[in-house]
This record gives sequence, C-alpha cells and structure tokens, in this order.
Amino acid sequence: MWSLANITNSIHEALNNQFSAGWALFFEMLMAGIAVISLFAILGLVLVLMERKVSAWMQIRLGPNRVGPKGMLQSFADTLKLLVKEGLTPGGADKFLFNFAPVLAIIVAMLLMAPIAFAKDFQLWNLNIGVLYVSAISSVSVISILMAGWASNNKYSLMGAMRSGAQIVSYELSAGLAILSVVVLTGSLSLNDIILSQQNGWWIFKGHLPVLIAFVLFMIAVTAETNRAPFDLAEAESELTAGFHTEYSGMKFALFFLAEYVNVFIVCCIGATLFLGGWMPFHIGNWQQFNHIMDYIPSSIWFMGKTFFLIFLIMWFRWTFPRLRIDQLLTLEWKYLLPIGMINLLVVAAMAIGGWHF
Amino acid sequence: MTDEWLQETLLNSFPDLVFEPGTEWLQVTVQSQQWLPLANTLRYKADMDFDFLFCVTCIDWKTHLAMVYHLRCTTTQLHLVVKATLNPLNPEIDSVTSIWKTADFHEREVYEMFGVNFKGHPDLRLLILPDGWEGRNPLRKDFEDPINMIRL
Amino acid sequence: MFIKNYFKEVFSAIRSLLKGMRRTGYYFTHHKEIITQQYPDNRDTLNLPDRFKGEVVMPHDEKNEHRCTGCTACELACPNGTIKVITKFEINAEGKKKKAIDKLVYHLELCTMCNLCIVACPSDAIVMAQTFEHSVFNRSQLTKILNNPDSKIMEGIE
Amino acid sequence: MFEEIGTTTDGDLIINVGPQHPATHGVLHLVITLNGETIRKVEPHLGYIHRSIEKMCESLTYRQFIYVTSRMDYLSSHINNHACAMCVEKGLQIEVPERAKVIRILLDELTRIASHELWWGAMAMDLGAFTPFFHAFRERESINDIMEETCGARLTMNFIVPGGLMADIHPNFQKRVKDFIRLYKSKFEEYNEMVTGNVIFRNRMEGVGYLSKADAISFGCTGPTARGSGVSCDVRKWFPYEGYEKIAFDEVIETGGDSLSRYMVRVREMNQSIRIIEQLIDAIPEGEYQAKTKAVLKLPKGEFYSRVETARGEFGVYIVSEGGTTPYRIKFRSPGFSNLSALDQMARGSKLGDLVAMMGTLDLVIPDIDR
Repeated sequence: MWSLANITNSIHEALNNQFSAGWALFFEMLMAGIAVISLFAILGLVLVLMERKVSAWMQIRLGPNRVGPKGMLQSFADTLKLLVKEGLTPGGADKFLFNFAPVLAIIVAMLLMAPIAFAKDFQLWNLNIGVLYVSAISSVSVISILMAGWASNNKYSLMGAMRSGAQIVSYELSAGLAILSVVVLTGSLSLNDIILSQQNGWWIFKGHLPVLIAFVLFMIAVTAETNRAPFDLAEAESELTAGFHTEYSGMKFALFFLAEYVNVFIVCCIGATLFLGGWMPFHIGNWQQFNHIMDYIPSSIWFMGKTFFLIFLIMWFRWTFPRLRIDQLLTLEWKYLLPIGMINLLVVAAMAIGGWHF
Repeated sequence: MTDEWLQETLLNSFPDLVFEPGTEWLQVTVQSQQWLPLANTLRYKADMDFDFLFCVTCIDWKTHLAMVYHLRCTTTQLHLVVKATLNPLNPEIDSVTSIWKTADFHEREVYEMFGVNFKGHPDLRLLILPDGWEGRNPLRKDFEDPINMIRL
Repeated sequence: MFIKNYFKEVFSAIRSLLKGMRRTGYYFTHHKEIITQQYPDNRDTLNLPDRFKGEVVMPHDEKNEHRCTGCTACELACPNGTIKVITKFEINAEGKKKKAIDKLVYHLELCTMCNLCIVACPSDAIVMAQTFEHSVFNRSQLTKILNNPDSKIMEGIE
Repeated sequence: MFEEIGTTTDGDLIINVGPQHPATHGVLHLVITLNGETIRKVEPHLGYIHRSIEKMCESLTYRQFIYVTSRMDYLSSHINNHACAMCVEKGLQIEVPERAKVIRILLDELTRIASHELWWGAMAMDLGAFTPFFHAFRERESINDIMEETCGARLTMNFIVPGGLMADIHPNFQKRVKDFIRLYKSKFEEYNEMVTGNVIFRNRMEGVGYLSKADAISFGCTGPTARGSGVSCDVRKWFPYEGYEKIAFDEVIETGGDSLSRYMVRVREMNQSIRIIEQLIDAIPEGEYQAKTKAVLKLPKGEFYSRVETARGEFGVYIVSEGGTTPYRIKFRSPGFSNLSALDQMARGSKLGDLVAMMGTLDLVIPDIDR
C-alpha cells in the first residue's frame, strides 16, 4: 500500500540526526503548525469558492466567473478585500473579548485538526482518545460565539449568541450519540483504530440500518453544530441581520467566516472517518482482487473525496431548505433526534454484542 | 337594503343629517358632535352593520376642514360616505378606533397631516412625520415647504 | 397508533425534504437552465425592444434638420419640469419673422421616462431612444440640449 | 424612539427592526418589545420614504398625476395607474374602447403574477431559503420582458392614459404571453416541491400570525391578507370593473387565517390570473385602443372614487375636484397601510422568527404604505 509514512519518517530521522531530540521536536511542531495554517488558508479559499459555485448552479446562476480562469481566483480577491477593510470596534463593546472571540474561534478549529488522519500514516497526533478529544474541543466553539455576541454590545448579536448556545449544547448530544454508536462497534476511541476496523468495509455498509440512521443523525447534528442552514439561527439573516457577527468587519469577520468553513471541513472529516472509513479505500469483504485495485488510488484522495462529498451534502442542505424556528429547532432535537439516537444506540450495542455486523 | 331605506332609517334616529343628492354612493354630512353616536349606530345596529371602514381622509376647504369616512357593509355591500365639518383653527372630532380598528392608523395619519385632534384615540402620536415635527400640517393648503416644493 | 403516526410524520417529512433536494440537484447538474445574462459582454447582441423608454432624443435628418416647431407642448405635458424650450425669432426667406427653437433643454436627471412629452408632441419631433447606460461622472452632463447646433426646422412643418 | 435604554421596566428587550434590515424589504421601521424570543408588542414607525404624493398630485394635471402612482406600489404599478385612469374616466364619463379594456385587464393580471412571483421568492428568502428567489425571478423576468416590449418599461409602465392606452400592443405580445404561460405551467410544480410542500416551511407557517375574520374586517385588511382569513373581498368579483364580470375566475378564499392561508391564497391566485389571461389572450377585440379625449382634461366639480384589486388588496383613488385642471385633493387608499396595522395584533405572543414570516405573508411594499 502506498504510504506517506516514508516521507514523514525520513524528515523525522533527518531532524534527529541534525539536532538534539528537543530541537527536533520543536522543528517538527513548527512544521506541523505551518502546515495547519497553510491548510487553513487553502481550505478557506477552496470552500468559499465551492460554496459560491454550488449555490450559483442550484440557483440557475453562473456564479463567480470573472477573476482568474472560470473565477477560480475569486476567493483571493475576496480575501484581499477583507484584509484591507477597516476592522471596526463598536463604541460600547468590551474591547478585549470582542477582539479575542474570532481568534478563539480559529484556535478551536485548529485544535480540532490534531487527531485527524488525512491519509494513511499522516496524522498530527495519534491520540488514543481521539473521538473524545474531538467532541470535547468542538464544544468550546460555542464560547467564542457567546463571547462575540456578548462583547458586541448589540441586541441582535446577543440574541444570536444565545440561540447558538442553546442550539450547540442540545445538538452535541445527538452528535455524541451518533459517534458513540461507531465507538461501540469498534471498541476503541482512537480514530486510527476506527479507520483500521473498516478494513473490510465501511461502517455505513457493514453496520446495517442502525449505523445508517446514526450517520443521518450525525449529519443533521453537525449541520446544526456548525450553524449552517437550515439551522443557521445564530446568524438568521432575515431575523437577526447577521446574528453574533453583526458588528464584525474586515479581518475579524473573515476569521469567523474562516472558522465556520474549517469547522464544516472538520466535522465532515470526522463523519468520513467514522462512517465512510477515513482514508481507507473502498473494500468489499475479502474480495482481494477488487480491494487491490482500490488500493492503487492514493489514500489521501479517498479521504478528501469522502470529505468533500459530505461538505457538498451540507451545502446542498443549505441551498435547499428554509430555516427552522428556534422552538422547532429544539423540538427537533429533544423530541425526535435524541430519542431516535438513544434507541439506535441500544440497537447498535445489541448488534455489537451479538456480532451481527459484517 | 337600498340607499333609500338607509336614508330613511338614519333620518329616523338622526334628524339633523344632511343627505347629498346625486352621488354614486349615499353621502351624508353629520355634525362633528354627532359622529360617534352615528358611527355606533352604523356599526352595531341590526341590518346596517357597516363593518368595513375602508377610507378615512380629510379635505382642507380653507374655510373649514371636512372629515370623510367611506364605509361599506361586507354582507350587503352597501356603501355610505359620511362627512363631518370641522373648525380649521381647532379641529376636533371623536375617534372611532374603538369601533373600527383600522381607524387607528388612518386617524394618526390625518392627525399629523391635517392637525385634526381625535378625542379618545388611545395613541395619538406622529406616524409618518419624523419625531419632533412641530406645528405645520403638510397636507393643509397653507403649508409651504420652501425647500422641497415642486412648483410648475 | 401513536408510534405509527410518529413514523408516518417522520417519513413524510423526509420525503418532502428529498423532493426539494432533488429539484436543486437537478439544477446543479443541468447547466443549460442557467439564465444569467453576462451583461457588459453581451452588449453587441443585446436587443432592446423598439418601444423601450431610454431617454428623449430629437432625430435630425442628413441635412441637419429637425421637426420641432417650438410649440412647448412637451414642456407643458411634462410632470417634472424636465423639458425647457427656449425659442427665438428667425427671419425666413420671405422676410417674415418666425418662431423657432433656440435650444430644447432636457434634464435627464429629472426625467421619469413617462412618455407624456412624446405623446403630446404634435409634429413627432421628439422620440424615445433605446439607450440605457446613462451614468456619467458629473451631474451637469445629464443636462442635454436636444437640437444639434445650427440645425433648422424641416420644410413644411408647422 | 431612539432611546439609549434598550429595555422596558419589566426587563423586556426593545429592538429596532429596520429601517435598515434584511427582512423589511425596504425602510419599514418596527419597534419590537421582546420577552426572550417572544414578541410582546410591535409598533410600526413609518415615513422613511414618504414623498407626499397626495400633495404632489394637487399640482399635477389629470394626465400627469397617473405616472406618480406607479411609484407607490411599484410592484403593481400598472394596476395603480389603472385605478387613477378609471377615476378620471368616471369623472369625465369617457367610454373606454373594448380593446383597451381587455388589454388593460391582461396587463393587470400579468402585473399581478409578476408581483406574486417576487413575493413568493422574497417570502422563501425571509424564511431562509435563498434558492426559490432566483427561480421565481426566472418567470418574473419573462413577464418583465413582455412589459418592456409593449409598454417600454419593466417596472413603472405608465402605459395607461385617461381614455385608453398610450399605444397599441406590440405585435409579438400574444405569442410571448402564450410562451410565458407555457413556461409558468412547466415550472409550477417546482413551487410545490421547493417551498409549499416542504415540511420545514409548513411548520414555520401553520398556525402562525392568526388573524380572525372579524379582526381582518375591522382592521380594514383587503386582498390576500383578508382572503386568507375567509373574508370575501375581491373587488374584481364584488364591484367588477372593465369587464371582469364577463370573465370566469374564482375568488380564492382560505379560512385558516394563519400565515399558511395567506400564502396559499397568493399562490392559488397566480393560477387564477393565468386562467384569466388564457381566456382573454385570443379574444382581444379589434378596434381603437384609445377613446377620443380633449387635450386638456377638466373634471367637473365633485368627488370621484374608484378602486381596483391590486396584488396587495383594494387600492382606491378618491379625487375631489373643484372643476379645474388639477385635483383639489386626492387621496390614495393603499392596501398596505391597513394591512400593516393588523401586524401588531397578529404578532403578539409569537416568536421573533415568526414576525418575519408574517411580514412576508402581508406582502408589504413600503412606498405603498408611506405614499
């Protein structure tokens, strides 16, 4: 199997030969940091362009097509515009919190990158409690939103933040239950183990209907958790103008914007890892010939393909559905998703004990 | 239920009413003090039931102001136009907000545009004109805006 | 019964959502349905209907003659004071004094394209042009004089 | 109005929605008292684009004042012009030629569909679905193209003059209208799939913004707003003008009184308008498009009231004439003004998100309210 481990290992060895162990670790961390930041920049550009194109085509429009070939450089132009814009701070705002909130949003998004395996043996931190880590850290993002809403000294922002708080706290439960069903089947919290357990088929195919239901629940819950339509109540353009980031402009706004897209990317990474096998190629049981052909496609392409498919799904939701109302949003979670998720988890647990999955 | 029947019935209870002949809809002029009792009769008296007040306005005749109420009954589709003459210096008439809720906005509009004081209106404030607008009433004939007036 | 209704509700809800997604998915894959007009690029092929009310112009023939008698019917018909007719007296071949227009001033910035002046004109001297790109850098450029310099009235127009 | 303090003594939050707000479709200013997410009170502040058209019209002649009314309810500008022309014709007792009448109705109904299309898109957008807006504009644009070809303008047509029309219809008119009907019918299913049948949409609309029949009448609501509450008030049915009595169409009435009923009335009304157009498009009588009128119109002394059914409700023109060339006093009874006054009653006790849905179903056009 084709692997990126050779490259990372050779870098590791070269650094260890050159420097002492401490310095080598420092340089490795530096490189990882640079890699994550540049991934952020690329993701921002690509996802914004993708969203604009997807929305345009669904809305029988052309979308950006002026800047660069087929409008590919449109997001660069947007970024440039946001960079040169003045970042205003409203008069009555709590200056420290107001300026810190977008940074916190980005930090949370960055932290979430750590345990994700982007390809075979290509992972920043092979954490043995990866799943727990992800669901713990992703809850912190609500703090940045609350912080932004409170510090803006704007009623719309405050209402948006409050809505977002209620929403994220509730939907964490469904997302957690959906993730748990895969954890129960695998018996491990490590993302790496979960991927390896899908060697002979992805969970979404192996796990029968219960895992499919868990997958649907997961997608709904993460759409809500990332404040995307139809659950974009925190921003609710027609009600709250722009919700928690009403008062933000320039680069501070861009950071929120970027954090939103990166969060979407990360939750789709998790979804792809848990249900669609991460970087694992499409394998059918023990059919060796077929599995070998699939292995020729690099693992990073498998991973990105799955992730972007899920991102497209989320964008598809956004450009099709109207927004829910706040009480309906909570009703959906507590009356529908949570009971379904709980019963589903029981079924999955029974399935795991009985070994009824493939 | 014809205009003649309406005219007769109204004259029975309000002998002071003056009916104008030869108009599309029955037109009646009422003393401003009698407007509220008349309105109550028109709205609540059986067979009459003028429940739809579709137009409230005022006309500045320079010598006097005239309130004009267009009424319709949504069951018989009978129309009635009620006019009330007001003194231009201190125009006052009873509010009919309690009878027709639509009068709320319409009377506020007339209040600011013509300066008519509606007695018993629950919330007689400026609706269209900006806060702090004083005195002059834009739709009166003597109003002149030196800045924005278009004259041909 | 309750359970049955619950599931029926959930399934019909999901079905209605999928219907909507099918429709947007259809448009996502069928780019022929796109209706965007790429405006500044398609200037050459852009056909405005001949009745389009763009601005008031006064057509002149090749001899630099127009049909305006200076009767001010358009000025009177205009609701905004957009048109101003400035007349002068000309002495014609027979030595008679005759009224003619000096300038027909047209304020495009005031015009609402209501077409009343065109309807009012008894000699069809002014028409609506199909231009629509009226933006200029200076407001004074919107005040136009419709008759060409040194233009004359056509023979036989009274 | 602009107090520093944003709360009442009860601790309720006071929020200014508008005059610059994405959901108000213009410069409507609502001062909302909120308790959490629940609305306690809605208080409209108007006048941000008040141009005092009634005062302006007092200095315009009877030919000139018609164009101004296009600027009131700009989405049904043709219908507004129609009402004004009818009022002048009533005063002068001009008999409008049959051909002009039929063309007027055709253009009226096209305008109504165009207005409802825009409303449909904007309504979906208020609820957070952006895509239907563009799909609605596809159909609306083809109506605008028809208007542009015949009337010379896309929005503020000013195609009607007292006594008939400014010009005859364009030779392509009938063909293009038939093309439009085909397009509309092929796309109508999409409206159901994307918005009307959507479970989120239905849940947002059902039982929200209830307006009882008695309240609808008392607040002077007209048009789809009142018909959604079960009030039969279509001017075209009750007081037919220009030959509506000869045309077969149904007055759309829903009895729910909630936002969904008002929504359904409008959507079904589009189909009725298509039905009217289909009946008339091949039956435009030959003849003059304009009656002979004097160059200077002078209305006799008296008062004249005429009304039409615009896309938003009953639009009335009340002219008081002193016998001169200009009206002495003119009053426009705009449907939006009365419909808006019912908003407070509807909104109390519902959620902030519902307010947007209610404003959407009232189909407010702010210049129509402010005049």
